[in-house]
Amino acid sequence: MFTAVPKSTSLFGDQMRKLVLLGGGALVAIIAAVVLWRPSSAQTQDPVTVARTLTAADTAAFRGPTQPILFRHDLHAGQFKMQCQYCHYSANVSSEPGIPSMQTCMGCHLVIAGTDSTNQAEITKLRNAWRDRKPIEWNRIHFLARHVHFPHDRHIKALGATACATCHGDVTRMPQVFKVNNVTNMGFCITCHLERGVNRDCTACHY
Amino acid sequence: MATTAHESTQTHADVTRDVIGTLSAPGKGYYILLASVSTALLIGIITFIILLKDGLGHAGYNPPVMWSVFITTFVFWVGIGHAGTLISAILYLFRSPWRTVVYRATEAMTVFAVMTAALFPIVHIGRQWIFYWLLPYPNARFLWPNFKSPLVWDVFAISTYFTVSTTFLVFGLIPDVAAVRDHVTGWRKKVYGMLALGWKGTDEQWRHYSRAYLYLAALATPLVLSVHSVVSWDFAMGIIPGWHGTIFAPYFVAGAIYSGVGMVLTLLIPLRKALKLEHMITDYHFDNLGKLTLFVGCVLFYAYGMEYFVAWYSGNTFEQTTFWRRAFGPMWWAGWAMIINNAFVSQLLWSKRIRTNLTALFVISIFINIGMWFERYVIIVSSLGNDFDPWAWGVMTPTMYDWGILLGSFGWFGLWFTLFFKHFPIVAIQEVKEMIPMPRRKGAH
Amino acid sequence: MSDQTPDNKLDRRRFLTVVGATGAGAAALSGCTTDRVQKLIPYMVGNEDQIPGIATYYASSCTECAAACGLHVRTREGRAVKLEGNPVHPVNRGTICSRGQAGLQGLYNPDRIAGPMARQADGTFKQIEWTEAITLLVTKLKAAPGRVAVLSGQAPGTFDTLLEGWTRAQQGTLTRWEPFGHEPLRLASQRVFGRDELPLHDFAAAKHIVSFGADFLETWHTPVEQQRGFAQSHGFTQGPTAKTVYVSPRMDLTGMNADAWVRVTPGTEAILALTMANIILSERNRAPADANGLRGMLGGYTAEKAAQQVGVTVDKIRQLAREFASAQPSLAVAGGVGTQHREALELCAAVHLLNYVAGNVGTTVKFGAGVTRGDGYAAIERLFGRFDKGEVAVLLVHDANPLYALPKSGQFAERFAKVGFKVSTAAVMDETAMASDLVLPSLHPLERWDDIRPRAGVLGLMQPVMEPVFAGRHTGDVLLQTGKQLGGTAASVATATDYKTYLQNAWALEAKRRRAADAVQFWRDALQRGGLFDVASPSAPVRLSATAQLTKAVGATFDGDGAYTLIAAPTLTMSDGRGANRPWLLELSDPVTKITWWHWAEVHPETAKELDVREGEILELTTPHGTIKAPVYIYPGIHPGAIAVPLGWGHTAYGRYAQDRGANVLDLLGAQDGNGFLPYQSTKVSARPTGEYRQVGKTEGNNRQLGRGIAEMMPVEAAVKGLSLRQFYEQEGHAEHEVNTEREQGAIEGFRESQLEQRKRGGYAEEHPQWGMTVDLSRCTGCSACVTACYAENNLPTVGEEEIYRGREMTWIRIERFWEGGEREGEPLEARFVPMMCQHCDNAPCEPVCPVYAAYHTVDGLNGQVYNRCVGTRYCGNNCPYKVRYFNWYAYNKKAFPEPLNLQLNPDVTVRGRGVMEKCTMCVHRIRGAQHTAKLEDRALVDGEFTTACAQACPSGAITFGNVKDPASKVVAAARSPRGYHVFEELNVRPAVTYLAKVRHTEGQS
Amino acid sequence: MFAAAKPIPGVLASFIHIDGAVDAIRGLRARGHHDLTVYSASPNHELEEALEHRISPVRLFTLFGGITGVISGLAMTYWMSLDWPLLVGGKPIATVPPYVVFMFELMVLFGALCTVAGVAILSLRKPTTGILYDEHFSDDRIGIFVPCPPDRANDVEALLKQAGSVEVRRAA
Repeated sequence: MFTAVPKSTSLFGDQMRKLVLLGGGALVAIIAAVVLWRPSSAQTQDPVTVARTLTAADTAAFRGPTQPILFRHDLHAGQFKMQCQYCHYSANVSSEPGIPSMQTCMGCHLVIAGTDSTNQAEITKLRNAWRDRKPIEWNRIHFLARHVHFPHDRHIKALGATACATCHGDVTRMPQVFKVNNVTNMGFCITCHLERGVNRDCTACHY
Repeated sequence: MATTAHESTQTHADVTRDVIGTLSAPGKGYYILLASVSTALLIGIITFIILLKDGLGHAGYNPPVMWSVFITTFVFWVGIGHAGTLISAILYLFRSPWRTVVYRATEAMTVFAVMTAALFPIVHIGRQWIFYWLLPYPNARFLWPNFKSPLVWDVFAISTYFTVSTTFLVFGLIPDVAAVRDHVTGWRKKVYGMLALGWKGTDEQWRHYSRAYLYLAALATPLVLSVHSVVSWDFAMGIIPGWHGTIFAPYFVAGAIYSGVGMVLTLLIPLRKALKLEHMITDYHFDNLGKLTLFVGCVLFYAYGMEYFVAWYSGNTFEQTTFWRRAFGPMWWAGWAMIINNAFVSQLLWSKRIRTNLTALFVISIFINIGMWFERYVIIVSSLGNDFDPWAWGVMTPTMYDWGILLGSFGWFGLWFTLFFKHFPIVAIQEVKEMIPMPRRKGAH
Repeated sequence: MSDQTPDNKLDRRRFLTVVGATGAGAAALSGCTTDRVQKLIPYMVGNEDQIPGIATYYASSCTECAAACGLHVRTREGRAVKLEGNPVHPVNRGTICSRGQAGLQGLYNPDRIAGPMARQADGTFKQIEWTEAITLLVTKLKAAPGRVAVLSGQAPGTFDTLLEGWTRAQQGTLTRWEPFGHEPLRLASQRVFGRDELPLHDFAAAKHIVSFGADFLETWHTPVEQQRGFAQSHGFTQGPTAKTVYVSPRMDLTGMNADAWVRVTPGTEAILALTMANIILSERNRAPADANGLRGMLGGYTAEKAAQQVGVTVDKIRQLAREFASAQPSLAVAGGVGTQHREALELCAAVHLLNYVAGNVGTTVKFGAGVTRGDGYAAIERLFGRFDKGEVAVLLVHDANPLYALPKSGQFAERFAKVGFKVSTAAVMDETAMASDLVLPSLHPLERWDDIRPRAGVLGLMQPVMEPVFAGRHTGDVLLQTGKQLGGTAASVATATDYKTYLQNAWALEAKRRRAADAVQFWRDALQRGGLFDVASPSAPVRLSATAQLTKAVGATFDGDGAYTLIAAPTLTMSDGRGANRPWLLELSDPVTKITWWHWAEVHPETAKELDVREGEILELTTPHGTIKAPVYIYPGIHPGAIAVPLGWGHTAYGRYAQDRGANVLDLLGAQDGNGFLPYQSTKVSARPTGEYRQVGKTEGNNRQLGRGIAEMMPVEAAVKGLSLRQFYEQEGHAEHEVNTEREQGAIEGFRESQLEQRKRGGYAEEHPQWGMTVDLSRCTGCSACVTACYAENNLPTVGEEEIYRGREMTWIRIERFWEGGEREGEPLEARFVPMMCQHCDNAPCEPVCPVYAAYHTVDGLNGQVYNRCVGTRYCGNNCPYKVRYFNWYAYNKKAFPEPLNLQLNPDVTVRGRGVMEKCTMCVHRIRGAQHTAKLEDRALVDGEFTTACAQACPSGAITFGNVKDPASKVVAAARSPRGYHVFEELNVRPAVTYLAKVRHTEGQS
Repeated sequence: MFAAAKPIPGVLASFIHIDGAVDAIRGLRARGHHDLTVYSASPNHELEEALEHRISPVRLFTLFGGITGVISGLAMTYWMSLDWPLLVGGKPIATVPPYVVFMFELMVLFGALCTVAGVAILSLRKPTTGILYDEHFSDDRIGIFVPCPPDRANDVEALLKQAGSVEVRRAA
């Protein structure tokens, strides 16, 4: 009439050691995380540099969203050394950077038709758009939530005219612009503000 | 050790048999119960989904009344929990003999009540999907919660209370689950075997176990008092006349225990019948529960009186207006519902005949539940409705959505409790045995 | 109905070009979310005076009422986002009223029609091409030489000249008409002084003001200008203020701001005025010599006789007269629409005489500005008479809505129908447009070139501040084009190809007349200034004319035999009804009754007992001319023998907001010409309780202060002595409402000092400005311009009537209207206004209770509210003693701004989404904006270089905002006033807003 | 997962009467059998006395947990308040009184969890696997397991029987 107990996970038995070690380890890890954790601040990795002339096939290789027209920042800003503010005309006078009107593009491209087939193809797109009075709908790359107010002018004044790269990366080496820093992430802003010891008041940006 | 008639008549074997008997296959009634609580829960869930979709506007909020039924129900459920821990922990420390039979039920009630309450802060906030911002977790914004806010105190108090009371319940269950394991067969044996965590009741195990249980009780005791104090500070820390009271902590704790005991009676009286535990849970226990109710009832009576006295004595026009309107303003009916149900009804319990008459006791317990819900409703809504700036005064009337959520909360609580008492010993086997002396060869020593 | 409502989709492409390059434009639509504009659409051609992210201001003129205030239109990314006052404009001096600001919602009104609409055979409207429409009009005109009529809203200026010429070219008749034309005043001026014009009144100079039912703070004449003047004379600086008496059966907003309200029997004001004139003339003769000729005529008007007729004691009448005469100069005004009864002409004449004998004419009452306000009701009668005779084949209705603004009993709709071909230029399908055959939607004043000459010496310009939102066409252009096509004289009138050139030609002449060296430069300057403003407003000397003798008063007669007199009351929000399709004005609680979104019937408490009705019970009001229903509002400020119903409600068309909203009180009025004007107060009315109820959507909770010292008041004597409130109360003997004793205060301060150090962490350790505000209750009239300004500036959503029932309005700044007295018979009824907004407390109770720091204290002393951090626990809302925190119970931002209303949203301010708390930010975006500019220019902020929207709009200049740390700032100076106090001071929350107690003449009220 | 540990040789006896069990324990201990395992359905002070147990050290875990809780409560709140200083209601940025709540709550929380952990850890010292057990011990019987080599099993059995054991069984 004696019967044996079914074997079972034994809290009050020798299975315990593992559990204790696991549990303890986890606890320590969590505490460590809480105290030490910080999001890694922005690291700009080297964008691909490509030849000035290229064929349509190459474009697939570029990072970042494909634009209706392959506008090459690496040529305009890089090799031709055009100032950012030439096109982004209000970046240093307003909170909004401003994107160039079609007129601005045509200002040059009435005469400049491009050196190789690919470039010509792209420029033709532009000219057609201008002819048909159809503004080009660019794909947006950098977003800020609408409850954030980021005055470009203030930052350019504080960091200098070449400061664009701090957030947007080195576009002079980007054939097609892609997001280098996650500017949508408040941590990105705060890290910079902390490093420079500047205003961290909430209503500096949120109102 | 104070013993009473029924214990000597029973042997350890009887206890095991009776209690484990309650886990036998359920009848039709049980399934009806299960169905009804599930329906209530479903209604609650649907209501919540609508609120989540459109916003809280559907509920009857009427600024300046920005808290109403949801917070009321939250406080109500937190309060319910307290009787459980009081009976299982505090009375344990006081070695009160009559608790043993009822404490398991009350403790289960505590855990489920807190589980219910814990849902409400989420239901209540405007942007439910980011409720976790109240927790101090590392985030991309480098932001931490505001530890000066009573609401964050609440988060910690409630979660601690939930964790500890759950631990307490589970810990107490282990030996009983082991007993169940040893008296069932087939797959259930396997399952309970798992849950028993290899408990065998050896001397060594008992040695640590009973000590640990003592310390858990010792920790739970101040906790139970603190939790409702913290909840009361949700209001007392506000400057609203009718909230800003120094007596709020004890006042709320008393109220909590009062409502808790009320709920214990509401649950225990039918349960005793359904599970045929008449010879275990006897008049003796209800008599004592009745006395407890009477006691906290009187404390509450005093607190009510004090509130009005202080309002009058302070000479503060805001306080005075608030309390005048609480009794004679647009919400007079709620105000009086609270005072009559709580302060006056409990006075009936002076009579032993009523204390031992289960029907009467049951009816009273229902009154208490309603009364205590209204207490919170009155404190929250009527105080907010007419505070400092008369121009902004307003009266809110609850809508279907408020009631839907309230109903759902009962469904949620009921579902857990119903499942519990059919699958786990509702009476603490080992503690009851502890009180029954074991047979001896030579006569008693 | 629906088949007739034109489909008005906003042309997507235009919308884009309007929105321009950045997301900011569309920011409008989203709340505290991170959802994104996926596309960036560039301008085709850059607009040199529009830099994205920077506001461009255009000067223009307001056309919401005939006063024609000057505007500064703030535009962002090519869309108008706010209307502000033009600081150099002589009429409004940089301030603006609610109606003026709501003009923006006329521009973006979702019910505007997208093109010409022609009535089809089946009676429905069909949208047609502009060319088509114009040819149609031309053919009709060609067919009807000499049988053309034009009904035009009254807007003197170049357009009017063109219109006149054009009409003459068709041998047609031009009728200029404005519902609130104040014809009685003009006719009286003609009779008494022989001048066919409205006088201008100098409220600022007046030392004593008596208004005989002229609501000069609401709709009468030039409200904003008058309010500014009133604030100067009646607002407290040091000396005694101008005592103001309001004589009328109804206490409207103007009456509430008066020191005394004389409740007269309806229709008897004229008797009182003449009696006063008589007393003055007989007692002290400071009057011009020729006034003596009046003695005989005035002799009959003795105080004793008047007392019975008017229902005021003899002493009271004498006192009124003497006070009026003794203060020099004083000012009496009359001619409000509310008291426009059959004796209105006599009343205005009597008041002219009163002013004359008191020697005010020429000093506070000035003639010579040539303000006419149209041809009057008589002209309308004539015009419709011609319809009856079938003399009119083609009718052009421009900027007028006769079928709404004229009493139904006049059969105007039927008579209108007799005209063969009716053309309307309404931009929204209003009642008249609905009855027309062709609708040629004109452009909104903010979309077009135009000018307006409200009076001599003021010539306001309008210019298109943005691309037209809808494809309307300037009626000026329509006239020119039709003229060209018609040929003959019409062609000779059309001297330019388009109206802009026409306008510029006109201005070139103006330049020549003014001997401007360079016409182009002259034009540019004018455009920048907003027009031409001659500093001195002209004043021609006047003498009594013989006809003055004709003036006599016996009390106005009323139609019907109802128990009560019907008062059709003009309200600040609806005015003549053109405000009825502006959500801002509908949600703006009426300054008098605090009711929103619906009309009402004002009933005196006694009358309510008599009728046994409660608030909200629907009364059926019947006059010989018609019947309407209106919910009861019990109002102590009305004569027991009268019932007042507001004008401007009950449109049967005019867009989704206005249509079928309430009933039109004009349906109760007779159309009989009160010789030269429409008598608005002309019938008796019988009231029958229907037993049905309709909750009135009022924003008031409890309208008594319960001695809580929210709106404090000081008698003028005490104020002149420079007493502080506490001193005043001590002097009075009865204790001020409970505040902490000196000792307690000391303890509190001490504790605070001890804590201050521990606050200096992070940014709080640095030096920052501390923003503060003062509100002078002696200047605040409760006009609510600040409220609308806040709606416009901070993207406040309108929530609608049902939500108002639940007290969920989102007014960051609200005007609380508390009653004092008036409970016992004979006890004067006093109204006090308190603009209540976030007090930005230093010890803000709302802050510590927020679990996530969404409510916190900024380094510069603001009470910050971070929407995107808010989780919506609403504890802050509960814990705010001022109850100025507002919660988004639903996604109001989705409902409140149907396209294109969303274009009005201010991109500088986040639009709040569902489930977050919001409140007054003291226009933190303006503060930050100013700080940005200052930093960019490496300079410090200058006091007064910017201010909050409410302070900017306030016509009385009651609100002062600034840095309280700067001892030189205006706000500090204002806060030093002994009248200064904080609401709920005893709570020790240390508000940043200081109120200055109201100052009143308390002695000898009636 | 659960490797069946090989049974420990010894004798298992089952008692109905408490005093019998107590006598047996006393007797066995007198004979040098100290490594007994006594099963019972509920804790029983008579058995504990007979076995001369010392008070369980589990309270040390409770103490440790409590103290950790208090310290971490204060540390967390204080550090987090200063990490991003935000002023609310004119109160000091970081201040103890409101943080007492957290010190208390965490004390209770950690205290309770450590106590349970303590029981688990302490139980490791005397594994129960491989020792004979009987289901009646969770009902109304007291069990005594005496580990002993087969040669000594006989007199142990005798002793147990003599103490009144209703059943005796050997494990080998």
